[in-house]
Amino acid sequence: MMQPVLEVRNVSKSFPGVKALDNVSFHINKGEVVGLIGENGAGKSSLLKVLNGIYQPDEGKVLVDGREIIITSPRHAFDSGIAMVFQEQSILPTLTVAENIFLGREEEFLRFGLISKSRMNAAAAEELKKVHLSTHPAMRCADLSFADRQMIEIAKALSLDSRIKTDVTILLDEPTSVLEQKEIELLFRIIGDLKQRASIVFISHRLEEVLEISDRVYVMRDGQIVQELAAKDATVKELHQHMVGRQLHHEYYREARQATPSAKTVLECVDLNRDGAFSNISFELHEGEVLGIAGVIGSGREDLARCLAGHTFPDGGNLLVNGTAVHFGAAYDATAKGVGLVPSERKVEGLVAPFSVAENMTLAALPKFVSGGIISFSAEKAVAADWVSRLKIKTPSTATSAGSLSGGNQQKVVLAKWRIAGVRVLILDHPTRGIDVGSKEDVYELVRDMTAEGLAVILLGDTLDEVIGLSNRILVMRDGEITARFEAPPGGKPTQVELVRHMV
Amino acid sequence: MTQEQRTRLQTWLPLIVLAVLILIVGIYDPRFFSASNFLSVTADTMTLFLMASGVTLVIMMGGIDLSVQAVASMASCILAAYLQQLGFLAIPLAVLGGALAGFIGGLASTKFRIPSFIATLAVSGVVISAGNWFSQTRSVNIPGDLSATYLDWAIGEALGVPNEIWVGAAFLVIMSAVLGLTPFGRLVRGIGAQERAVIASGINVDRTKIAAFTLSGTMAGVAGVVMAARLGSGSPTLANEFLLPAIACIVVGGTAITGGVGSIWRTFVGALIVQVVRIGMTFMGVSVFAQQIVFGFILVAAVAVTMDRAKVLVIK
Amino acid sequence: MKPVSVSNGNLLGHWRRWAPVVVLLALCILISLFNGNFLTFGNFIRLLNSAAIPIVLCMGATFIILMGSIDLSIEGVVALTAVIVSLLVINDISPYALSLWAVPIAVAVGGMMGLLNGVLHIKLKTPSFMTTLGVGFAGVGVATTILGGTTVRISDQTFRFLSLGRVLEIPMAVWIAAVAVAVAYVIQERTRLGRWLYAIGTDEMTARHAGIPIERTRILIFGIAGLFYGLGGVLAAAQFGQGHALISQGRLFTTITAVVVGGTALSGGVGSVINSVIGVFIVVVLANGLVLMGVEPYVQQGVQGLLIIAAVALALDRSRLDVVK
Amino acid sequence: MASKKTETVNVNARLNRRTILKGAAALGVFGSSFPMPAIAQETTWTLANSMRSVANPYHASFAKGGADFAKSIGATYETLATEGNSEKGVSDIRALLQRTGGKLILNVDPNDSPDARVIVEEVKKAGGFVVTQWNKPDDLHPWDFDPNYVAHMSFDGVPTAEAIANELFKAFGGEGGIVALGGILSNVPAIERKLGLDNAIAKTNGKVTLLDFQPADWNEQKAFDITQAWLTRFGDQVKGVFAANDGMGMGALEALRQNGLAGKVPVVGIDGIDAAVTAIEAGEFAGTVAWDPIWTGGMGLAIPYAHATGKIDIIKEPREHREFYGTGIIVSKDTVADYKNNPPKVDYNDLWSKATGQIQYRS
Repeated sequence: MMQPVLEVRNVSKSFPGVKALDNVSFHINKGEVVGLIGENGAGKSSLLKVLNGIYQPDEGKVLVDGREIIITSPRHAFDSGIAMVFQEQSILPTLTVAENIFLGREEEFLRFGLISKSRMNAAAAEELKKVHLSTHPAMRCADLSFADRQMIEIAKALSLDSRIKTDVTILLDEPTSVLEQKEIELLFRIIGDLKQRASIVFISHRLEEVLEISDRVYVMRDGQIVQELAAKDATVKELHQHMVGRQLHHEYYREARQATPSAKTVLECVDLNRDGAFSNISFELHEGEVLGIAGVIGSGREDLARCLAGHTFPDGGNLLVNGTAVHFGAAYDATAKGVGLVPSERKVEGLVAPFSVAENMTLAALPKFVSGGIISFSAEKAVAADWVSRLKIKTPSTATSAGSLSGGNQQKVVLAKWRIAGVRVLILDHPTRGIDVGSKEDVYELVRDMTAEGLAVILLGDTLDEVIGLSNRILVMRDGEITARFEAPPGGKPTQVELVRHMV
Repeated sequence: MTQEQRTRLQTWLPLIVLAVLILIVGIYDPRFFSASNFLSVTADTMTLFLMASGVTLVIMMGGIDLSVQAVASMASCILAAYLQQLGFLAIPLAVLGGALAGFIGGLASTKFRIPSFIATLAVSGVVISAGNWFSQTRSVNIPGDLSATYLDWAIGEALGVPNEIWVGAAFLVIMSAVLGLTPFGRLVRGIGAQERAVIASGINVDRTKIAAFTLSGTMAGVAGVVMAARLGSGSPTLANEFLLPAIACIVVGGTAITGGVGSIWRTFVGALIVQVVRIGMTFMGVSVFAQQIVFGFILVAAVAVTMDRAKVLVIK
Repeated sequence: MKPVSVSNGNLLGHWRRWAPVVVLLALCILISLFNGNFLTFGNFIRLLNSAAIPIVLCMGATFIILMGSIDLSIEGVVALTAVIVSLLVINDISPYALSLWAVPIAVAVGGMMGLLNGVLHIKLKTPSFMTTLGVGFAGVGVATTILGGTTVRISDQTFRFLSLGRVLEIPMAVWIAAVAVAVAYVIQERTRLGRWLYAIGTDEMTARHAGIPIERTRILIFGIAGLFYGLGGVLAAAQFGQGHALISQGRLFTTITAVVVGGTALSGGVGSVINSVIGVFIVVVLANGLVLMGVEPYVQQGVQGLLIIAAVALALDRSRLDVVK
Repeated sequence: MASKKTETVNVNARLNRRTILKGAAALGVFGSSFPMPAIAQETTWTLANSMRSVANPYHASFAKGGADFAKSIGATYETLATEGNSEKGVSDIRALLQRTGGKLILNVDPNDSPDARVIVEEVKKAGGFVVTQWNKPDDLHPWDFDPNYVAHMSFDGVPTAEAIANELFKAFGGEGGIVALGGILSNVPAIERKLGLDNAIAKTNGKVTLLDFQPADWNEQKAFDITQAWLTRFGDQVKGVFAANDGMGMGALEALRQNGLAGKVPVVGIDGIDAAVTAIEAGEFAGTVAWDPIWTGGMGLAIPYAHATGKIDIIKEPREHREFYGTGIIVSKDTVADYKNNPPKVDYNDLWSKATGQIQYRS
């Protein structure tokens, strides 16, 4: 068979207590798209870090075009033809598009030690064409949308193949998790053209996407590659089983447990609008209801969510909680009225990483644990322990720093925080972004638990599927306005196609 | 060495550094080891510690308070100016003045969203003017009988230990409790570690910040009162050249200037380290010309040892 | 002036990026209302004269602050270089008479001090705040030791020309400051170091992944800053015709204030040397104005403080800094 | 008189602390089992000068004077610098007293007048001898701390400033406006010198007017900027510049030079630093006052040493030998040559040669 572009042979990597990679072998051929899936903690990111030169393997070797190389740094990986598109965005808002694309590689534009901006911008424009992005290279990335930055990230990786001799391998780590349908389709088109020039490793939690785009799929579990299969004759269910290593005991979105909301309205918007974000938004949210909001980036649904939680302020219209008009001047006003937000940027807004699990859980309800001005640590510990068991949070103890937990467990801590705070309305902004299938199911389970207890949930799903599966009702937004409303009772769910029609 | 052992050692490092420094000086000149000397060295450290203890909170939030020196001076002026008429009341009044100054600094920094570095620097200008006003730009003498009546709690003596030390110890306990046991203290840590997450959790962060600055001003006020008591007078320049040493104490103690990690006792030890280095140089007869140089490099070396890098990702 | 602040394109943002200039103009108008002499050519020259040294110092400080670090060694480095340069030109203590050749030497010494800052900061992994504080102490200490506390007087007129000389009516020091600004601007905009320090100031981890040599860059930037302080020391010596350890007293906080008033964020990544030039003029004009307006001496510091708060509140572009420390 | 009573109160308070410390000191005995380094063997007196900072010319010479005297009698000598931090100054002195076991002769220029009382009390407690200079509270007197508080020497800022101000007036013809740079507002010398200036101006009954007074905090740089602003505000109304010390004077002079006015607009300062003297020769300074810090630095040790070694009994000395003014030498255009040719000499045996009367307290 042909020479693999990139090959990993019997690589192992251990850390105190864990074996992150256990004798992993893996290869990718020229022009091939290989999917790499696995739950968080399965070893995907460790493998990427090895390929990216952040980790050095304890055993085994990495070969590029059949030659063994020791990758010393992300930069070295890049120069050896391995480009990585990070899950955490590596685009710097303070620099221009061009400067970001060529960050650390300015030498080719140096003239007498000075950077020629004109040449740099020209070269950047070339790269932007490849991702069908029309933004001006001299623009500051701070002024760009999240999705555009993601595209620039990819352009940065692509800039490699016009610059080095060896074949290029591009590692895409969760590239779609922040993209909306439209951009995803674009991305897939790009990957299509890329196949002539490069090989791609595609990492995602969205199994259907993986199957759609990949030729082969590797499944990782517990630091090992447990399965290698051809995409064309594999199914999502199959992949899923290999990942979690068990049968799906019951159906994914727990539609069976979908509660019928009570008539009681807990939150109501009347002609709510915020200049440049959304306008005349009106809806009612009932006790025990999951209200899904679908829409592409820029549809204004994120702005709406943050506005409802008091992070930003409406310019007009009314917001009513339990029938009384409220004006949220800040997040703490919303919390006081029983409205909480599970933010999409978990690491930044969701958690205080150095804080312990317990400290994070009680953060929004601290006064409840204070007697005589002093925090009652015993009470705090007890409550935290209770929620750790209720939400099946995998943590050594309630004193462990939350930052050290896996994404899924971190998200559960955030949810526990709001449950302890006793909110009645919880807004979930991409609650399952970047967390593994196992934890996703747990989160869905939790959503059902909450509604069963009468909480109302507003859901900005990570995928359309999710929105459809979980919601009682669905609002579709486009350009800051509500373009459609769907009832989504169990059995009578609208299809993706129906929604997309109103989204774009 | 396991992670736990390393972290456990990490917490003791400031004390170890202090012990080593004391040993070095003491072995060079045994008279340093006399109990009376330890007592006076510690007593001399307390004003510095009192001032630094408040700033510690602000630094743990990731901010900084550059107004404490001016605030302490102003407090000394208020005390000296009103002790005659008001008696004991002059003490809370002086401390209150400090609190107010801190409050204004916090207000400016949060409401106008000005970096605390500049906000407090600017406020100290205002405070200096205030100090000049209270003292009529003179240094105001505190008559001995008044100081004996009203300020003995600060400069007198109990159980063979100078009262400065009792005062310092009391505030060491109080401030540690505030930081370690109260919701306020936890929020201070939280803001230093990840402010946005604290905001998103529905906490009134501005209120917490202002409270921290106010507390910092209050402690500067207390330091100013004790200083005035010790020197028997108040003056608008009384606490000059205290600011940088105070911040040095905090950092030498191992509290991260970037916020999030730290504690009051670390500042206490840091203050002792700074003092022992200074006094040690006098004991070892280091030339006055060399002292600044030695002092500078020992500070850097001490921080290099005591700083808890495990919890600080990027060192700026 | 090149707009520096990254604004989100809305009107406020656009206004913000020019705010420092607006504040400066407003201040000038205010003062000239009190005292017409403010708007005379003579005073213009005097303002430039007072601004020259702070501007040179700010060029260095801005780079450090853009990296998200801080530099408290300014006074120490300026004192040391001022003393050294005064001893190398014709003076009343040492036999040397290198005249202008002394300048590169002194500037180089400044660079060395800067490198020392950087190396200690990076190799010992100590916060720049503490490292530079220590090196600053040491700098003043060495300066004091060299002179044994006395003052060295400069009788070298060629050297004094650096401050006293006039070209086209403009003092030499101002021309030198202008060149310093030009150099700093080119470094910031057109060299890799310049771009990299923005990257580091914005997100060091990402910069590291992009293959930027973080350690080397940080050390070099501290070194470059040191060069500017060294030049500042030279100008100070030339201005006062003497060198002594206290020549730089009070330079530190005025410099940093100017940088921040100009709109550069202490958190790093946002700002520019051009902002700092504006910042210096705001501070200098303010000090000059308080005397011109005859503000009561002992409230001056207070008024200055309040006006600084006002200036920063208006000038600082916080459109992107969601949390202000 | 009230202050007496208060002192006794304080002294008692100190006494009881002291006795207890004595008890505690017993613990310190184990120290003696350590090998004692040479300098630790204090058989004779250790001499020390304490001042703000060795980085300024005045105090540098002050320290030199101390060193010279110590050399002349072959004693160990130390210089202490407060670096402007009162607490540091006091605790350094404590440390030195501790180290020398009280056998310390101290000549101190306190950082701020309040410090003097604490320092004196500490020295008395330890049984050393101290002379203070310049700064002390008015109600603190050597004779209240016999014999340890040997003397306080100062220079009367008021007549000095008045005299030098008159030199300035002379230089520009005695008619017109002047500007004045003051020291840190609350410093005693700054206050006295301002007072002296005001007196001088008053005596010209209207001929000389004070256009503006600004405190430049003894800082050359501030003086420079303020003077520049004055030139804008008053232009050629400025006939002369009065600076409360030479450092600020030099700043002002350079500002004038920048505007081509050096030598045209006379400047006066106080302290008599070399730079000022040279400026006088160059006709740019109208005058300064030389304190002869070598003398104060040495004599502040010589007097207590004489007492400690039994040459004199300070308690028997008259009050004008306990609290006295030194002599400042007015250096002006006419006297500068003479001043340079025969610089002031110091005779450590003639202790009060330059004392000019007992200190007077105003207000």
